[in-house]
Amino acid sequence: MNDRDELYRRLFRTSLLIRLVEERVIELYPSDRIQSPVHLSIGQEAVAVGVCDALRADDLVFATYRSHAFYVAKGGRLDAMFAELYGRMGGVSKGKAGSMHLSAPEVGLMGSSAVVASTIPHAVGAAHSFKRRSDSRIAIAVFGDGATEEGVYHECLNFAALMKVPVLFICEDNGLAVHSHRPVRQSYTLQKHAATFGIASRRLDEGWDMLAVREATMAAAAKVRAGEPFVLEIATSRYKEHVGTGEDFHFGYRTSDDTDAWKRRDPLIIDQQLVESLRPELECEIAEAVAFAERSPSPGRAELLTDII
Amino acid sequence: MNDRDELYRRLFRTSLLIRLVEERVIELYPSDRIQSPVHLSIGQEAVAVGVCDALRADDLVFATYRSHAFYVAKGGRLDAMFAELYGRMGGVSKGKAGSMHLSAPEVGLMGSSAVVASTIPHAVGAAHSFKRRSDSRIAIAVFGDGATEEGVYHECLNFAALMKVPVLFICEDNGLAVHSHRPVRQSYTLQKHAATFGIASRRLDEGWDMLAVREATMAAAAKVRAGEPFVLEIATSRYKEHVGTGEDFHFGYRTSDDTDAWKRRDPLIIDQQLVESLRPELECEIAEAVAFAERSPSPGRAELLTDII
Amino acid sequence: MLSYANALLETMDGGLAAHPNAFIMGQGVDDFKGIFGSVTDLAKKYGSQRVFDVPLMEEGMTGIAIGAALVGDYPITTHIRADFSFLAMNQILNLASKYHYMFGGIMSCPMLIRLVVGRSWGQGAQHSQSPQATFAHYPGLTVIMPATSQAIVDMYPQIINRHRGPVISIEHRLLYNLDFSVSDSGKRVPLTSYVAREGRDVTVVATSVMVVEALRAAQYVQEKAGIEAEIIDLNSISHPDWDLVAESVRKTGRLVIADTSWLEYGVAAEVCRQLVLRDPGLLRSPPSMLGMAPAPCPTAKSLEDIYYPSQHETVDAILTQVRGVGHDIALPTEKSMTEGYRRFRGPF
Amino acid sequence: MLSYANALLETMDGGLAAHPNAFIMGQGVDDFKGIFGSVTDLAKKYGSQRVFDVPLMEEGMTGIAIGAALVGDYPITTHIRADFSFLAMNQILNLASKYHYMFGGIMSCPMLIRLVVGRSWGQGAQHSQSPQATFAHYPGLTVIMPATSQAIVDMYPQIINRHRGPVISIEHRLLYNLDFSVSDSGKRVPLTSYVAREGRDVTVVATSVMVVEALRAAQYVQEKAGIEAEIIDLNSISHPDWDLVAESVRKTGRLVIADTSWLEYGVAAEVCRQLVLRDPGLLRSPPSMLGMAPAPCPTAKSLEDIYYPSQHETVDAILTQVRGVGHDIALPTEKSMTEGYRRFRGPF
Ligand SMILES: Cc1ncc(C[n+]2csc(CCOP(=O)(O)OP(=O)(O)O)c2C)c(N)n1
Ligand SMILES: Cc1ncc(C[n+]2csc(CCOP(=O)(O)OP(=O)(O)O)c2C)c(N)n1
Ligand SMILES: [Mg+2]
Ligand SMILES: [Mg+2]
Repeated sequence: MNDRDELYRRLFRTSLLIRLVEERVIELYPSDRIQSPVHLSIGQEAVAVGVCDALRADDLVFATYRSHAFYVAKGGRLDAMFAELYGRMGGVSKGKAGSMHLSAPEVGLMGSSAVVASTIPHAVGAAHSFKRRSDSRIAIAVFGDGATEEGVYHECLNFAALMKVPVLFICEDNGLAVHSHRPVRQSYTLQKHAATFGIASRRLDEGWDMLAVREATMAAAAKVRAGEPFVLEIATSRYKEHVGTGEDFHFGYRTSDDTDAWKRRDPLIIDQQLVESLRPELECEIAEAVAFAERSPSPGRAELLTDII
Repeated sequence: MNDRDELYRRLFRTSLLIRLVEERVIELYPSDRIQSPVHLSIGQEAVAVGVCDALRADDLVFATYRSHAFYVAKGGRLDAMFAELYGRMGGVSKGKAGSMHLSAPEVGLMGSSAVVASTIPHAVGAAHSFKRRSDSRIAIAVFGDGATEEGVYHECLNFAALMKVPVLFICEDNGLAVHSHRPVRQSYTLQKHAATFGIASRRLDEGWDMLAVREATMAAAAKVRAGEPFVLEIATSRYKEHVGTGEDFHFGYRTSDDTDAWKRRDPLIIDQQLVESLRPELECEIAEAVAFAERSPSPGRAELLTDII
Repeated sequence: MLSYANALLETMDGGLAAHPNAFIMGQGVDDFKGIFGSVTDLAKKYGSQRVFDVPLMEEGMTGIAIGAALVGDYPITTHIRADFSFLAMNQILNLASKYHYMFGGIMSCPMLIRLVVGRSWGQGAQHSQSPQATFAHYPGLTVIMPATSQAIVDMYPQIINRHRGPVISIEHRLLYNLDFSVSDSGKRVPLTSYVAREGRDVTVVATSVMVVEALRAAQYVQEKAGIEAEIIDLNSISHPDWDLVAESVRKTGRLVIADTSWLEYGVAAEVCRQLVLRDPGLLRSPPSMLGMAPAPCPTAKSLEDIYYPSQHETVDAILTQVRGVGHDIALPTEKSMTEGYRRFRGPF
Repeated sequence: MLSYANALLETMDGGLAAHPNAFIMGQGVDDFKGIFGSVTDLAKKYGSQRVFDVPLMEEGMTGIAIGAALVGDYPITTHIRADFSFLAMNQILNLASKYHYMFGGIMSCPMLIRLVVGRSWGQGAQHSQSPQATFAHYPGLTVIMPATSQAIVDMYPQIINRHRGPVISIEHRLLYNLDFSVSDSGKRVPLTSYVAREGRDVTVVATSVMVVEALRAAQYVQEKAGIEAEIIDLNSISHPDWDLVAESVRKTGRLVIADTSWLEYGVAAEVCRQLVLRDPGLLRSPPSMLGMAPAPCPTAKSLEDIYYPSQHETVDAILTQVRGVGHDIALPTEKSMTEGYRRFRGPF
């Protein structure tokens, strides 16, 4: 196996892990063991995997409520994740965070927020600190296409450009904000918009392609590490409903055509052989994580008022 | 006297009126009869005058704390203005508003806010209503260069472009936000930025030239009335300190060179003959307004809790 | 019987029908979920000029609403979680609430801002806040918390038809699916407080979903202990009928306050202030107070259940007020208030 | 003697000197006005990496501060008027206040947000707000209102050195130019309340500039009527020493509350809640309450003067508590509190 194959296999493995994790979430959901809203990344895995693989392990990612994929891709522990989704003491945040607020600071996932666009300035601030401290790390703001409509995005681009902040803006463009399509929400394109601030950018249409995402991110990250912000927009596709575990084509706001076209290129669907060869091992990992979550106790009254200040 | 001369004289007269009004404010200030912060437009008069003269009388302007000039240019009553600055019952708002919040809805000045950028969405909202009601009026958002840094400006441009809102964005670019120069605050230029939203724009460097401002505004307003937002950025120069009635060159953050260059082109300085021919009449108007203010009673306890809801 | 969601839909529909200048804007107002059913299909009925989706732009949207109101339109905006209104705080507190007074009465911003409070099924810290006290602190705003379909049917048309200032209505997500009987009497309750249940033994001042909870608890204590709780639905948070509250407390001498937010600097605090202002002797003993625990809202079910006051605790508070600590009346078996809404699992 | 502005400058300087990771950002922090003298020349001393101007971007700046805090820096941000912090409300309430708890203790945002409250000389509705109650309602925030140079010297180093969460410090513009004696004892008052003056006849619970006002009034009533007012500087709004307040009221039986904001849903309300929670019998009669009139702040001097509680009224409130309505002690001639600060005419 050559390097390229090995790389592909590694990325594929992580992508598949994410998909299987979320499929497990779907299976578990009707049992009410995960009692919280879940925003699945099924269809979007390649973005998280390609991006995180291109980063240094100690670079920091700031994410959104749709954060399972980035959590896993950045190397977060699976057992702590399932326990978190279950709302258990073994969870990353003892169950206080849940699906919308995964984090794994030990591997550089610095929080996820359920308020759209709200972690973008955090990445800018962290990166700005790195620069001030001559720390070679960079920070990555991950957000959806809808997040760019919020005023704070504009403020952040301006600041990052002015101060030459080593921050990488990653837009996961699934074309949707809940049920609203991008053209009814945006009169701009991200690249031209970034250019007005003097920020270099790239759009990658092949967001299903983990290797392409990885390469684009490596190139972008290199520029960022050299001392410039960068906007990388990656097209992707959300197979499931905005929140929850079902499909939503029957509601009429979109048809399955969009996702079907995507699925035809989705390695996790096309490359069934590789899927099947990896599946047993990954399912075993997941089963262990789920078992850990099941065993983990629920937080008790003592936790209610701890860690407030 | 031909049309052009007459037009020039009209614009000049209003500009001079504004300057004399503000110079009167400067004279009065040490007497403590105007007990509130004042943000003078001395040096910037041509913008307000050129813009307002180009509008229809029933078009609506939404302004900022630096609003004396737009108040006068739009046709607000002078006596009600001085009474307002004095905090008297005869004021536009019975003294509750003061210098930072002039308005004159009867002539289309729909409020001024002391929070930077905060009336920009008001203009968009009013214009959007006009469009919905097939009302041929347009709305004008007046703001400083600093205001464009606030996220809400981005939100407003996007919305205005998406919905084809008949709003005219007027940026009074005096190059300063309090004591901060534009380059340390902005990594973008307004025109390129507007273009990313598909919004047409123009920058006018000759902001001292009332006729040029008027023409640029007429052209812009025509486009807006036809159903498109437009950004018109007009360079100008603030002769006085940010707030207050003094000069501030001795503080070192700027030199008088910037304003000196401007003053050499300022019609109100160059055309002393016209100034002197108009002055007596205008000073008489102002004296009457001041006398009105002096006579006007202060609001009493009965006003304290009226008009809250 | 009319569900809370349908009461909203009816009054939104009625508002648009009666007022050509009324319009609704918010994220997703024209989608199939229709803000939890409260505006479903209105975009189809009234067109995209009157009911329209907006980008993510809470501050901008609120300012746009103000601008529309200033030229005579009646804007209705929505936030599917009250927490998102914090992005619009500048326009709400610095502009909308001030415009009428600041301009000496010559400007008005009649408008309705609808906020939905999230609770249960792991909404977590950022989808669960209930900012009534925050808004009610600022003069110029009218802040209401309709607790029933009747409250909506009574208040919304009146607000849209006649109220000249900005109104913040805080609706509770858990109420949306509940059915209430509604009388069509055409009576118009002013935007203030009212007695939701009469009683002589103890006064319960409650807001929003806690009114429903208090009514359940009142029924229980009546059946088990013959205690008659008087329940006051505060309803208006900015302009409650404090005399009504004080009279009730004067009668009963005992008080339970049940609010949907934190107690600290919250509704419970203002209730106490109003009472001691009138007469510190009104209360025979310290009141009981029910609200969110003094922490951000945890996501885990086990914590969420104890984070909010349960039916158990509501009943216990009433019993303790009347019979004292250590009363020996059995508490209801359902521990968590959310048990009463067991089926709530989204849609969000 | 140390002016409030100089106390701020000293502690800002000390914070930067002691902590290589501390930095200050805000609009105009590096200009010649230096946030009313509180950071003057620090940009020169520490360089533009440590003290820097930012564009107009309150929400963005606050988020940037959070990001810096998350990676171990100590950010200090400034707002020359508290009103502008409403543009950053989302980052403050939804993010900063929640991060530690929401992530189960593994994230921390130690940071200091400095807000300056404007008053007098026609600040008007949008430059005069004092949002302590708004912030203190939200768990996770520490909200303080230093009333003297001593409070700053005692608290700021402790906050910057040791406090692990976000702190909102609400400074009052009228205090900036006042001189206070400061003891260099090295004693560290915890972030809570303390007795600013002992007395047996009436308790005055005050915040910020109202502490200074209350001290003036206490002196007056002592001289004119031999009344000894006990004054409690609440100091911490989020974590006051309520037992201290209750003990004082138990001793005096009479209460005046003097706050810088509106009474409704404000500090006065929470004081009342805490007292009735402990014992409704603590108060012999209704307390007197001083705060802003329930309206946006008017600009006209004649209205502004009656909008805020005057020294006249503060004295009257104390006398009325002790001697009853209709006491016949002469009130001070200076009617308006702002007379005491007659020289305040900017700089803004
Ligand atoms: C400030 C804010 N406004 C509204 C919402 C409700 N909301 C949740 S997700 C979402 C859409 C976001 O779209 P996008 O940024 O593209 O992310 P995606 O969900 O597609 O990954 C909205 C409007 C929110 N969470 N926060
Ligand atoms: C939201 C907000 N932030 C900060 C301020 C303080 N402030 C008042 S004027 C000003 C500068 C605004 O500059 P610009 O928009 O260019 O207007 P100019 O004063 O130059 O006319 C600032 C920062 C404010 N009033 N509002
Ligand atoms: Mg999206
Ligand atoms: Mg400017």
